Amino acid sequence: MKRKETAVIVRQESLGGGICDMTLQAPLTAGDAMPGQFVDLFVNDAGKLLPRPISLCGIDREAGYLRLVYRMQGEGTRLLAGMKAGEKLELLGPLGNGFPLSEAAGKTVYLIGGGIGIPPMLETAKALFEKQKTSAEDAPARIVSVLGYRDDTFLLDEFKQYGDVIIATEDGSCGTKGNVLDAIAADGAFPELCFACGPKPMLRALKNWAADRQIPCWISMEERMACGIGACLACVCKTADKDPHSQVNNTRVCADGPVFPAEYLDLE
Amino acid sequence: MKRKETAVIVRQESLGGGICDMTLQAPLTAGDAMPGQFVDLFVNDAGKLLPRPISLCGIDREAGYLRLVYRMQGEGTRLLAGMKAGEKLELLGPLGNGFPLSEAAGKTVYLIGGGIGIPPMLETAKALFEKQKTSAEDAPARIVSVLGYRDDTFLLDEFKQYGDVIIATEDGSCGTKGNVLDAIAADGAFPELCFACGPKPMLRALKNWAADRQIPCWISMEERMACGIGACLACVCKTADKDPHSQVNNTRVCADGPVFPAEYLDLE
Amino acid sequence: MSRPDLSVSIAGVELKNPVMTASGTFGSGMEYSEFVDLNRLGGVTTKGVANVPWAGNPVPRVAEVYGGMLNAIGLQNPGIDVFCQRDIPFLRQYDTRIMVNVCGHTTEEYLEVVERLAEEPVDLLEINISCPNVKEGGIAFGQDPKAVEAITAAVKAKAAQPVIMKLSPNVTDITEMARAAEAGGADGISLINTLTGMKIDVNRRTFVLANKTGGMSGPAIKPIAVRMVYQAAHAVKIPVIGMGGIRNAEDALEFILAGATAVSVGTANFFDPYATVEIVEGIERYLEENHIGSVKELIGAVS
Amino acid sequence: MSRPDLSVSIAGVELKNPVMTASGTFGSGMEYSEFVDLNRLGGVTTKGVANVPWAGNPVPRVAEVYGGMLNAIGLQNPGIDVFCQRDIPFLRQYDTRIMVNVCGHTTEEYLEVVERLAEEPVDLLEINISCPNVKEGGIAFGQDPKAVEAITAAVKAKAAQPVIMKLSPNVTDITEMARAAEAGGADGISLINTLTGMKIDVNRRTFVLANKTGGMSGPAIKPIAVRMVYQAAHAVKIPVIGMGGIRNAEDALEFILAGATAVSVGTANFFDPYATVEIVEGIERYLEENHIGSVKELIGAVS
Ligand SMILES: Cc1cc2nc3c(=O)[nH]c(=O)nc-3n(C[C@H](O)[C@H](O)[C@H](O)COP(=O)(O)OP(=O)(O)OC[C@H]3O[C@@H](n4cnc5c(N)ncnc54)[C@H](O)[C@@H]3O)c2cc1C
Ligand SMILES: Cc1cc2nc3c(=O)[nH]c(=O)nc-3n(C[C@H](O)[C@H](O)[C@H](O)COP(=O)(O)OP(=O)(O)OC[C@H]3O[C@@H](n4cnc5c(N)ncnc54)[C@H](O)[C@@H]3O)c2cc1C
Ligand SMILES: Cc1cc2nc3c(=O)[nH]c(=O)nc-3n(C[C@H](O)[C@H](O)[C@H](O)COP(=O)(O)O)c2cc1C
Ligand SMILES: Cc1cc2nc3c(=O)[nH]c(=O)nc-3n(C[C@H](O)[C@H](O)[C@H](O)COP(=O)(O)O)c2cc1C
Ligand code: FES
Ligand code: FES
Repeated sequence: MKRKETAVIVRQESLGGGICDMTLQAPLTAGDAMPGQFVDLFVNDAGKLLPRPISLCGIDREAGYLRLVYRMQGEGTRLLAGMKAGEKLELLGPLGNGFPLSEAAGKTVYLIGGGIGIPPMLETAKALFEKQKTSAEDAPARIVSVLGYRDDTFLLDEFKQYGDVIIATEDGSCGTKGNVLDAIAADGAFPELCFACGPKPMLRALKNWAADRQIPCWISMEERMACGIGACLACVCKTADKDPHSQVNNTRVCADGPVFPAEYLDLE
Repeated sequence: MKRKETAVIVRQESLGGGICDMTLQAPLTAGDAMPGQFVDLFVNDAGKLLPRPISLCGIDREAGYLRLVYRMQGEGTRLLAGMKAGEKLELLGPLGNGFPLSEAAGKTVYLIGGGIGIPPMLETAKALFEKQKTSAEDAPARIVSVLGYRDDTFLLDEFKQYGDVIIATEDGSCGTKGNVLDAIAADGAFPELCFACGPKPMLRALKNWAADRQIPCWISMEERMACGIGACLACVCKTADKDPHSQVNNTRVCADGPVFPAEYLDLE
Repeated sequence: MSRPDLSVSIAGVELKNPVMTASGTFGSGMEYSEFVDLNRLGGVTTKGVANVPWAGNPVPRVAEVYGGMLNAIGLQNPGIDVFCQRDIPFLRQYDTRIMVNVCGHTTEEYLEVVERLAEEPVDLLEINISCPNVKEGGIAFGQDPKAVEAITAAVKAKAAQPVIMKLSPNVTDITEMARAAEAGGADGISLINTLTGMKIDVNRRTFVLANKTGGMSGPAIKPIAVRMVYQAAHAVKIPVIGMGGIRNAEDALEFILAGATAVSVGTANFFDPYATVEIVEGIERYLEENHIGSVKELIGAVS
Repeated sequence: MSRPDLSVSIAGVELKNPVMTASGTFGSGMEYSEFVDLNRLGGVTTKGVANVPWAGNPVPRVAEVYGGMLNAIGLQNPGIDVFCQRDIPFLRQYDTRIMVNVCGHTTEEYLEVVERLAEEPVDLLEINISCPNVKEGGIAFGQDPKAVEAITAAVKAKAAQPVIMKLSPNVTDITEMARAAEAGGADGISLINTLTGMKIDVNRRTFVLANKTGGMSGPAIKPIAVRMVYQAAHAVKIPVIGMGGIRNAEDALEFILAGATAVSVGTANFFDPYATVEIVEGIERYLEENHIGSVKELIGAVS
């Protein structure tokens, strides 16, 4: 169930490169959250009323914790970055649909993250790994995380706990020099399913790459939001065909996504 | 010199009846401040941009402290009341002219405060008492504080350190039942000079009372403000004659006051 | 003391309380029904609906501004057919009034929707005349008193439900528009729609919105809205629905005291999805604390 | 790299930088000279001055609103005689441009002030046409394009200095007013003046301002101001001075990118008396960081 909850900051640290790692105590939201979903954070500034949507990088249902890894982008995220353990903030969540984990049953699944699209893939990797560990019926056969960075890596060691990792960096400082598709090509193997989050050019290239190879691919989108729950029609992205809710070639990222089958979207 | 200064809250406590007693560390402002002056407080809320003018109830130039005693009136003062020692807030000051202490040289001076007009009279009493103690040339002969409360008293014991005290309460729970003029009448003695701060009806009655008796009287006014320094003409009060700055029968409370000779004003 | 009476009446339609939702901010209620009990609301105003589906504007469609937001959704809507099949039956499950917001590029498009709604179980029609009037070169209907009167009369001639004309605040004299709506036969007016604004990203040196301009809403616009509601309420005899920046009961009461019979809550839903019901409760508390028997006593009480 | 060039030119008058003060928020500079070095400013715009002293409105004259304020000072001013004796000599001590804001109830009153200023060492005249036009029943001059053109032409015929017409935002179409000013011969326009607003105290059930309505200013109005500056700058060839809610260099740059040649800082002075000079410094830093040689390159650069 979606709700507004007052969260308490448990921990906040910097991962370098303007990226922050924040853990919140928000037991109700954590209790219902799934990988690939996001929360709307409200900053404590009467001048800034719109929410900041941030994906879930970690969910600890037992402790009631949510982990968010975010980049200082504008004033709102900078204010968030300045907050300390013990301080409170309001959030709305969990929002959106999340990745369809069961699609990975028995398959080699590639979790592809680019830049600040990497964090949501961590909880996805963890959840899929839990399925393997507990021999769940819908456990994937193999989990490969494909991570594309500009230069400095982050969260890398944690991904290694949950399967294999392939790395690309734009500057070649780690792994393959280039983007995530370059890294996959260099590795030589192929997925049977992709879950991905990252910048639009990466998603567009991945969609075409996967379509050529007939690999099912789910991608997580990003758009400016207001309500976060599907009421205002701010956050639409274009669809290849008519969307049943909107009756036009538009779908709501917040409510119908953020995760969509790649072929459902028009990314051109 | 007026300036904007970032103050740190040193202490904040409740005096009961919705009245708060806050001490700020603001050494630059404290260093220049005089009794009867005020500061503009800015609340940490982007929705509330105008300053809250609050009189100086205490000035400790050595420690760099300012003491403010204020009533929770609306949202801004309620936000201030919720702040704790160690938190920061911005202020502008010292503002206004203050009481002309030297006018009291050799005289019996009555310091008349009504309600939330009482706090500025405390620093005034203290400053005049210091003059007596140090046998300053312009020390007053006698200091009498006349304090009018609705019911519960506050700051009373502190006033007693600086001279005689006459009390009025509306409900008769302490001192004379009635207003400050009733209490003066009951006491029987008369001042040679009055300094006063309080609600407009009290000031109006006092002005007429003092005029009838030809007692010089200085009163401190209150009005809605924006700039606090005389530039915007928000905070005017009516004057009996043409004001030299404005060229009309209006004077600026923030810059030309808040303290005026009673006869200068038109309080009807 | 008995509980205060919160009910008000708009053009003969009784609302259990004066709190409605603002068009375009509440969908057709479905999404917010997870947060608030729609039965508690005086009414739900739906997103603007046209005769056919509209795709709306390119993204970004929203931008944050100090104390509010800009939107340029572009009236995306699924068209009246799907709306009647899906949204009206959903809302009719609840004991609340339904006001359908109607948009169009031409008088004919408005009329098609209004006629289609004549058979439907909706309570009020709200005619959004801030849409670009394509026949008049894209100027909104709502910025010309003659156009306001003409479209009001045309809609009234076909409408089965009371007609509320939703006025644009981007005008020199709101009373002229209010009177034009009244002259055209409107049963009520609602205001304000959004104020046209713009935001530029100085680092990227571009407009933040794909549409360049957008409609400003939220707490920042409230003083302008209260002023216009006050002026309009004094200019006409028909009831006024007030909106613009309402986020709590005090704000709602400000509009009612200025002359609004009912109020709509818009942007506040985005940062407080419980706002509508909290406002209903806050108004009730205010009436109790001030020993006022009926909210009707407050309508236009400050003048 | 050499320091960027901050200078701009308004109607042949060179300003050392594009940052001015907004009329009515800075007195004649005297009070703020305790906080900022007036030599650092592109120009100082004085409080509106009339032919004779005006007493202004009763108090309360200001009210706080979300992200801004309302004012109904009522153009209190000491009259042109005292102004010329006291305020101009004070300002002339500084190396900054002086723009005198002029108000009046009738064309004749405006002209009296303008003629009186012809002999004075002031650089620019700003004609505030938001004053109530007593001959036309109190409607402001600035809300009727014919009146805007007529008063502009009348002032131009008598003025010794370049004439900047200050436009009211309370209009349907700001471009109509901008073009009317240009047609009347204005050397420039400045906008926006305040938006008419209202605040009601729900507990006391009264208007907060003695005047009922007041002009809204501050950060909350910025998006509307940027939009109008953009529209006006595209409608006329004369330079535009932009204002409305500017509180930092980013805000100022937004106006410049939208088409303003210079900007004025108003309400921000009240909560940050150092704002003007900080904005000058911020613009300089922006130019340096973005390797832009002159602020003139940014004027209207987003379109
Ligand atoms: C579903 C979703 C998940 C996201 N997950 C993450 C994440 O895990 N980590 C992360 O670092 N970022 C994430 N983002 C992007 C993040 O929301 C923005 O970086 C953030 O809102 C910027 O806020 P700001 O106040 O710093 O920027 P400002 O530019 O000052 O924000 C102004 C307004 O624009 C909105 N905005 C600005 N940039 C974006 C953007 N890229 N996407 C959506 N809204 C934006 C803000 O929310 C705010 O309403 C996500 C976005 C979406 C839509
Ligand atoms: C020179 C001067 C000295 C003052 N000294 C004291 C003092 O020592 N102790 C004390 O308790 N109060 C004092 N006041 C009154 C105090 O300024 C107000 O109570 C306070 O500003 C209310 O703010 P708020 O946010 O709680 O109320 P709100 O009503 O929410 O404030 C809204 C706006 O109105 C202004 N405002 C509201 N009431 C007043 C008022 N009575 N006078 C001036 N502005 C007002 C606020 O500053 C703010 O800008 C003084 C006022 C002046 C002018
Ligand atoms: C995202 C969004 C979409 C809107 N869509 C419509 C609409 O379809 N029809 C309409 O008449 N008004 C629409 N409005 C205007 C609102 O109904 C309301 O008049 C305005 O937002 C002011 O109220 P607020 O400040 O409470 O939001 C929309 C407003 C927003 C913010
Ligand atoms: C207290 C106050 C007084 C003002 N007086 C005048 C005036 O005398 N003449 C004028 O043209 N504009 C006057 N204005 C309008 C400002 O010059 C400016 O146009 C407006 O406030 C918008 O800018 P801001 O948001 O930066 O304040 C006044 C504004 C305020 C707040
Ligand atoms: S943000 Fe409102 S529909 Fe997605
Ligand atoms: S508050 Fe501006 S002149 Fe007094």
